[in-house]
Amino acid sequence: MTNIIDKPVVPVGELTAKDFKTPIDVRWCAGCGDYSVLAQLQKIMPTLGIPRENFCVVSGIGCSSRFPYYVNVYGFHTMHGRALPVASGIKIANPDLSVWVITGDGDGMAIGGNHFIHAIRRNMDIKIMLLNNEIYSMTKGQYSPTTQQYSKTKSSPFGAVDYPFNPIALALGSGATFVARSSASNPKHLSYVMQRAAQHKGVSFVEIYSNCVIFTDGIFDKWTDKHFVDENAIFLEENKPLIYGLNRDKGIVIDNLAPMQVQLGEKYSENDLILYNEKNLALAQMIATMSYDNELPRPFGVFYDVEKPSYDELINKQITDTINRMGPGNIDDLMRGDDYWEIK
Amino acid sequence: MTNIIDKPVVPVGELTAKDFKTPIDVRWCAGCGDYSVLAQLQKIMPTLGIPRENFCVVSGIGCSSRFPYYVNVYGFHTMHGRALPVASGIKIANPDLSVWVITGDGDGMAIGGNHFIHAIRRNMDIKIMLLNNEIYSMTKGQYSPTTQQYSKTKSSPFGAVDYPFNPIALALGSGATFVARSSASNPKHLSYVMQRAAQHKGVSFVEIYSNCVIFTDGIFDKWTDKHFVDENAIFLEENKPLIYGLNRDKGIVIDNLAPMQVQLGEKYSENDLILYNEKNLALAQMIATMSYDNELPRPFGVFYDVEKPSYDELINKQITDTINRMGPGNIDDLMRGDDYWEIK
Amino acid sequence: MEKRIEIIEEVTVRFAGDSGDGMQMTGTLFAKNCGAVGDDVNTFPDYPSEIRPPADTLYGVSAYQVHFGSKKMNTMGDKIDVLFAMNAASVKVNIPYLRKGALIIANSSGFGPSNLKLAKYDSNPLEDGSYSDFNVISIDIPSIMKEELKDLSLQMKQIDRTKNFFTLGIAFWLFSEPLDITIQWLKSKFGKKIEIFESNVRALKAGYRFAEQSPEFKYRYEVPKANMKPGYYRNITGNEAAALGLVAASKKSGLPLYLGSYPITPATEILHHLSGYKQYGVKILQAEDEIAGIASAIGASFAGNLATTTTSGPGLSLKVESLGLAVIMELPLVVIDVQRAGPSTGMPTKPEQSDLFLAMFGRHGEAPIPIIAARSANDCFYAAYEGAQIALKYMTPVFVLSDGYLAQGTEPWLVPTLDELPDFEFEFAKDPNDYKPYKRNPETLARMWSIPGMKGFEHQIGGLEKENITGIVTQDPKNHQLMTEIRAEKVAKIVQDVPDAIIEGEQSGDLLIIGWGSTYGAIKNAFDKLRNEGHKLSFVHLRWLNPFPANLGEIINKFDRIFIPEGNMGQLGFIIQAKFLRSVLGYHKVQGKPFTALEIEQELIKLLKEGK
Amino acid sequence: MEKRIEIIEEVTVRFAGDSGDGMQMTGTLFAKNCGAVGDDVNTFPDYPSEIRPPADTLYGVSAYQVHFGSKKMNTMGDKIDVLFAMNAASVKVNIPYLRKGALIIANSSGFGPSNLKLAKYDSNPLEDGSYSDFNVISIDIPSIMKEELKDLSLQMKQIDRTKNFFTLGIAFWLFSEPLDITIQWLKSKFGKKIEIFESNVRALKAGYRFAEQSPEFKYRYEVPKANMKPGYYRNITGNEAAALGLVAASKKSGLPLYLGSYPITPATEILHHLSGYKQYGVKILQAEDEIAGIASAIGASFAGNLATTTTSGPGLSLKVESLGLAVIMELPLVVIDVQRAGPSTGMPTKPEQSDLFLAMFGRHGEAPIPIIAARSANDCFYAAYEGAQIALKYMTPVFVLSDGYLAQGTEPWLVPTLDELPDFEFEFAKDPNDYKPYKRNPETLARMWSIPGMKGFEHQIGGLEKENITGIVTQDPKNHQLMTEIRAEKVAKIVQDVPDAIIEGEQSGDLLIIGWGSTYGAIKNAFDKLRNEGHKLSFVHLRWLNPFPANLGEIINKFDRIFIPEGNMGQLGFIIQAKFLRSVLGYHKVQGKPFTALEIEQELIKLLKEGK
Ligand SMILES: Cc1ncc(C[n+]2csc(CCOP(=O)(O)OP(=O)(O)O)c2C)c(N)n1
Ligand SMILES: Cc1ncc(C[n+]2csc(CCOP(=O)(O)OP(=O)(O)O)c2C)c(N)n1
Ligand code: SF4
Ligand code: SF4
Ligand SMILES: [Mg+2]
Ligand SMILES: [Mg+2]
Repeated sequence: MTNIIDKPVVPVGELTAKDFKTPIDVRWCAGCGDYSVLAQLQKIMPTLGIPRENFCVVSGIGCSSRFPYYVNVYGFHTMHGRALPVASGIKIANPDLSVWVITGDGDGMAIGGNHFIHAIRRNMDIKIMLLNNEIYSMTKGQYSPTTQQYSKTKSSPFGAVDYPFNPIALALGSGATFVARSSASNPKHLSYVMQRAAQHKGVSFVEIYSNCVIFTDGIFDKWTDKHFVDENAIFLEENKPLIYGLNRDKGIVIDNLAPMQVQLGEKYSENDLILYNEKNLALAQMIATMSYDNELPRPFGVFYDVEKPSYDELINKQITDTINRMGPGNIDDLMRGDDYWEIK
Repeated sequence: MTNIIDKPVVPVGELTAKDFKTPIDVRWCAGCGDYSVLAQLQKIMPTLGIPRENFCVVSGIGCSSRFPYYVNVYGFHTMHGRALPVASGIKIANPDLSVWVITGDGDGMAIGGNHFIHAIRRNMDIKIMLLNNEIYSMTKGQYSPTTQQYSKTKSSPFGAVDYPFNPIALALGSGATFVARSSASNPKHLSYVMQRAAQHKGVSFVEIYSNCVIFTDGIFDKWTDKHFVDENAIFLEENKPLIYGLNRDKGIVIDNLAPMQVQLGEKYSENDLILYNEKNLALAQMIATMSYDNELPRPFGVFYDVEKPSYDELINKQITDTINRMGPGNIDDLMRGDDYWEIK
Repeated sequence: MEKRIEIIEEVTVRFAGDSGDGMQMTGTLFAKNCGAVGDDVNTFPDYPSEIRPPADTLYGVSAYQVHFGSKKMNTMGDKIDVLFAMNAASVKVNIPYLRKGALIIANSSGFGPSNLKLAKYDSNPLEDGSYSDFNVISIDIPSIMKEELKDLSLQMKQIDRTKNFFTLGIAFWLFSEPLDITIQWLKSKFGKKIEIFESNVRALKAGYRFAEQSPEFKYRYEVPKANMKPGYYRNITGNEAAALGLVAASKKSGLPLYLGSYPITPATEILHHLSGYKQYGVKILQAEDEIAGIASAIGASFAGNLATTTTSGPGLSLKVESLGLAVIMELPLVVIDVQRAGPSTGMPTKPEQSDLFLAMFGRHGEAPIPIIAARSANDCFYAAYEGAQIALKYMTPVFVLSDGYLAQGTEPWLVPTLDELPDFEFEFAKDPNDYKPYKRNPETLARMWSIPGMKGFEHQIGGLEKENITGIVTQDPKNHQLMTEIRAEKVAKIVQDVPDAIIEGEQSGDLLIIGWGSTYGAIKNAFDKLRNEGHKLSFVHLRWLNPFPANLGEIINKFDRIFIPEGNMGQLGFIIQAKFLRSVLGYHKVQGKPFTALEIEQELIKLLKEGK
Repeated sequence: MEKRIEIIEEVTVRFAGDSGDGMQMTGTLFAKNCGAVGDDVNTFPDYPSEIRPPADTLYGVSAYQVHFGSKKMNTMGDKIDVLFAMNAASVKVNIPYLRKGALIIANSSGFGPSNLKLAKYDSNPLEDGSYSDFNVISIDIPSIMKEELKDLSLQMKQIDRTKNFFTLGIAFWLFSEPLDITIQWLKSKFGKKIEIFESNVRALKAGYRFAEQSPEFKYRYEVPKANMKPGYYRNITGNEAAALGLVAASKKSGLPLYLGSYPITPATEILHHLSGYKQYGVKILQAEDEIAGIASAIGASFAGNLATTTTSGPGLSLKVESLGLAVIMELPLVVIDVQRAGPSTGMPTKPEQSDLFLAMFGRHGEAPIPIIAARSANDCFYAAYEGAQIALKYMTPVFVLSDGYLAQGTEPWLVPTLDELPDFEFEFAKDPNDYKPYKRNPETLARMWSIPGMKGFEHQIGGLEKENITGIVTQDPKNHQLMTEIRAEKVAKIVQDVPDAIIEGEQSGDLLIIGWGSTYGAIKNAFDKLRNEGHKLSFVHLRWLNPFPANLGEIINKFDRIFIPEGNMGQLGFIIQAKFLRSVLGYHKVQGKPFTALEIEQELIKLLKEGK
């Protein structure tokens, strides 16, 4: 397709994280989890072999959605909930761009929920980083669609009766091709997951636990704090058994089509454990339910990763194919149409 | 909670389907699948032990959404995509009502997608009948979010590149408590499924294949026509093996966490087949993938049915509990607040 | 038998039948023929809102009206002169629109007992004198065709299907038109389906022959050629014209065309047409809703495409928030609104002009957007094209207003070539060192545009208020005032690209008619008629509604009375009153139908009688 | 040492410090004290838009302004007379708003090297003469408190936290106010946390004592009591008042209150407050977005609740389509819009009055909606209540406009009892045989209301145009015209419930000021001042913007010039021009700040000088 921008052939290897910082002061609260996500993105970007001017960071509205102001690439801070359609337009308009959407649990799952499921359904080649703090922070603390039931927040002084989404399950149910979870408080893991997301061609969805020190401080500690992480979290790795515990003495088996926790030792050995398979949808779905309504450890890592052509690719290919087959259209012919006549 | 309507104590047993018909001419095309759904609803309603005036049928916009005009209960034909929030307001306002939402694949899954996932997440006690014809019929034939990829429609003369939703999977991913599929061309099964939906307390989602004779005539034949149904469809029944085929000689086993079709006889017998379990989420999710991107038969019936309190119930209970605990509020005290003073 | 030939200046013909009778195609072919023989033509399809209503019912009637003649037609015609009717229902529903003495050519096979019952006739109106106000010629078309086609061994159903070409044959005879263009068309369309081709050609000829031979046809008409400018013509609907206007703009500007849209009556055909233009590089996202449609277009605009979104009332209501973003981002965007009767779902297939307020005022905060309104089907092409020019030149969203009448009606269009179309004025930033996202062109106040992929121009902007020039987020009080004023001034400056309004008729005096959008045709015809009769009258038609042409105030002040007929409750009138402090006489039709020239004429006569 | 006592009529005090310094609480307590001793008080909080910005930065300053005195205050005060400042940054950002000669009471411990650096001061302004335009008293509060609290063995951080009560003690001394109300409050709040209670009480007293003893405090002030009507009072923000207005309406009407809402600044507190009112049966859906919020409210209204939705600009933009549904359904609905600076995300925490156009005109199709605008924080209660009355009486959605200034500012409210509030007029249908959903009350044109659960009243209606009386879907042209006219007439008829506008000042003459919404206070103060100085002026403040009071046209025609200051680019002015064909002089402030009385005064003086 015609693209008014010539593809640049600049080497990008010399850039570093610093080149991806803007001179603007970052205005999140001290200790906010979002800082960590920002740092990781700035570190990853120069390593991807993509010229800086080909990056586009798009966000909605929320604390997390202030993100684009801090990344020195093309940045677009759009409307509450609408980052994904805006990003879709950008990506379709110019498929050469690497388009990142930064969103929150409110922005992405409440008002933006429809765009979320549809961008995923279309396998739009966009990297979605959902900074989940289980609260609407920007508006000072109302419960969100990921807030745990009965939480007391500014808008639920008696406890919220809403059941939360499980974002991983929702993404899988929408037809996702790449789904992962990480945490701002585990920068190494976060960096790994974000790189995997970047490498995936098609829609990548990463749920990132990002602690809000003001409104939901500590809610993720159970799974992310160094004192608990080993016992309460489990890290998914391709082709590795689902093993966890401070002493790596616990594991997950699939029993009666549901994940079950087992103690390694007498009855079970590592060989009984399920080997993780990033291409098995049912497995991903089962693992996604872990620690929601049950006492299992919470999974982190890549749940699912399969390839299929992305919307932007297909739509642009349909155009190119048609032009290759039928030639570029002659606009004068099109305007005149088939059913014209001449007056002399 | 205060409710301005006294609960009626009328016996409703004498009413019949006829009492649920309005005098308005039904204006769907001759042969439209929607007629069958209408007939089943009109038949079921008088059997549910609910006074007629306590039914509310709510719809969005589309051919299918004309539904409320034909059912002689309280009917509300709202906006495109917004039937669910309107219905939610109705149900929260008056939890005694039996609220039915009739929607289409466009109304419910395109513009109404966000309300769909959120009504399901909240387990709002609403019966959602999604009349899927894989097209926007009312606007004369554009592809919808359930249209199969590469279909040629008015808005995709070169074939639609969008991947379709699997509505069952989406509902399960959103946290559904009742999910089923039936077809307008199988009235008996449809009636059964709709009754099950009516009995479920909480959100009930039923995907109903409804043939559009004008724009997508025959698309469901492969699974619903009497010549193919036995070979290509499989009917889920609680605690029964997943068996199908004209000679009931085929079945489904779970192999490597994926459904697999087997021939009964030498290698496999009925005992090897999985017994359906409406309470197993993972099983429901796996079965939901059948005949999407694979050669398995398409499942019909109740995929999933579990109980948990509904939003309308919880929110009204929170009010009642508070009043029981703290007494009904005194509005004069509330207005004056704690920090008042008196000027004499 | 020798037939009398009458020369007539114009005539309104309506083809009506059941939804399955092919009346839309018949009308379309007839209209094309009229155009091709050199007349001006204006048409309007009128079909049921149900997709396929039960056969032969009153609400199942489908019709196509053709108004043609030797001068500019402007409207679809007020009253029907000749009605071709395939069944009883199709006469019944059209009676209110028939001129007294009109000719009804009725297919008598459509007046059987069941047809009559469904049409709610107690006895056969062809026989009981019900139609005595009209001239009726009743013909049993299927029996004639059965005879004609007996060698082809067709089923009765297939024979029945040829009714419409038989009818067309009669019509061509009646208006002394040739058959060859239609035969040619049948060949290109059905050439390979020999049976269909053959039976329809025979039907066409049989109809022609029948009329020639039947003693019931005493007159035939000749419509002299209209004075059409030489060139290539085609009949075109407003929606197709709009689609072509956008593609032409894309080619001329060199920017790929992007459409983010969601189907909605009566705008959907724009999406349909553009979906077919893959060869022209048109990129489309049929979005999940109207919000995603426009939001994605804003994204595409940010990324440098010529971005557009198309919709009708309910969809426009959903785009309101995004329009505000486009305004504060100062990004080019063409928004086509094909108006229909509201409020809410209203009457979805019926036209109205009641979205003007929404286009003008429908944003939170101060967010002015320019508005151009097409005045005819053809003008939808030019309005869309011009909308794109202004959007790019001024870096702003632009409204193009059409309505259900223009969208579906047709008129002959003197097809331009791309070369003849005006050039685009806009540019991308060139020097990274000189670049600031809100640095402006002093003439247009357009901000500098750079797009992702351009090295050295990386910037971060969004929906928060930003500092002029740098684009950096700020809540500085004076800056917000400044930016608000700049955004308003920028839209006001577009006046330099808006042609002065032209007064038709008296250049000053008593009564000035102001029209906008699709009222053009009806006003123009009424106006011409009354002027020809010697009345003193003046007429200004507005295409640009925001900003108004620079000379509008001056013009208004030359007249004692201002009269604005519009398809709403007086929206333009309100705006004119506010801007020019002049009392406006309104004539407000909200009936889901366009004005007829007759209605305007009668209202004008009343006003002229009343005097000031 | 004997201190001089000065009697003053009014004073503006501002408490400013870092976000963590508790200035909001300090200001609130001070304001309450002022009210409780019999003064009128008007306050405004002013905090950063970041949740917790870095300490001691310029953009991290949080402040609370209190304007109090012995007459009606009306505004938050134009210029600051006394500034209590906890750190360097909090003086710096407030300097532009200080009256010349203002008293600054500065906590010197907030002027250390790092404070100065973050505040971008090169040297210490307390020492280098930077503040020579002002009277500065600088106090090292933490050292004093360290001494005071040494027996409690607190950490320095805890000691530092008592600064604000020390400051409050000074303030009470300075304005000759008692301490007991605040001590009482501390007891009820921290009675059980003995350490906090004790340290804060001591701080309060220490501050008081310090001022009394320090020679630097030469004056103290006495503000005579205002002439307040007897009764119970409280300070209340506009948002809390609106929430209470809705609950009161629910109780008085007997209909359960339903809120469908989505959080958005600055409207969210209405949702917060209502979420706490479970004892009052308030049902809430915190919806997934604004569309679901209003759509669910329409559902709740259909089902017979008193339905409401609350939002601000961007949210209102999203509700546009649903508003059209509410109009055509003719269902009661209260829509509260707390306006903020737009367009788009704009400046979310800053007030503006720029949604009037959207409220008035923002629907596709013809869909008029009544609009009432609150003029003060208290009035938000009455506007919400009145909105509910009209919604139910006329079966219509109603807009209640507030803005970020009213929403967050406070003033003392003479709390009414439910008994004193006016009754509701509406009823449900009674006789099923007589029932038709669009049968109307001839006086109000309200349609008959029946709700699910009522036996015998089952009906099916929706967003399509429907026949008058029966409510059956129809596309009949005349009926659509009729229904469109009825919907307009119904809104027009509300005028019978709108009190006549009252002219303050001259009853006719030269210059009429028209205000609406939150401009009331600033206009009123400027107006009173100039009138007292002998100028001839007149003032009408509009609460009802649609319909206007019946006598507004008549009033306008009594004056030569009309002047409308508004927090937008002239939206009310535009509407007044259109309706009354009178040229309007505007004064348009869009700076994210309310008008000051001074600004209005200066503009008025200019106008008075210019003459007609
Ligand atoms: C249309 C609209 N509705 C509501 C808002 C108010 N709003 C801004 S951010 C936000 C919630 C953000 O929550 P989340 O996405 O979780 O971000 P966080 O602040 O928690 O990072 C809301 C409700 C808005 N700006 N626009
Ligand atoms: C806001 C809005 N957008 C678009 C439309 C146009 N519209 C009406 S029905 C419909 C699609 C309906 O599709 P579906 O729900 O599948 O119903 P079906 O007609 O196929 O039964 C659309 C796009 C509308 N009425 N309102
Ligand atoms: S309020 Fe919470 S989410 Fe927002 S910046 Fe502060 S810590 Fe981060
Ligand atoms: S168009 Fe299709 S969906 Fe609509 S009524 Fe006809 S058959 Fe049914
Ligand atoms: Mg959040
Ligand atoms: Mg459909």
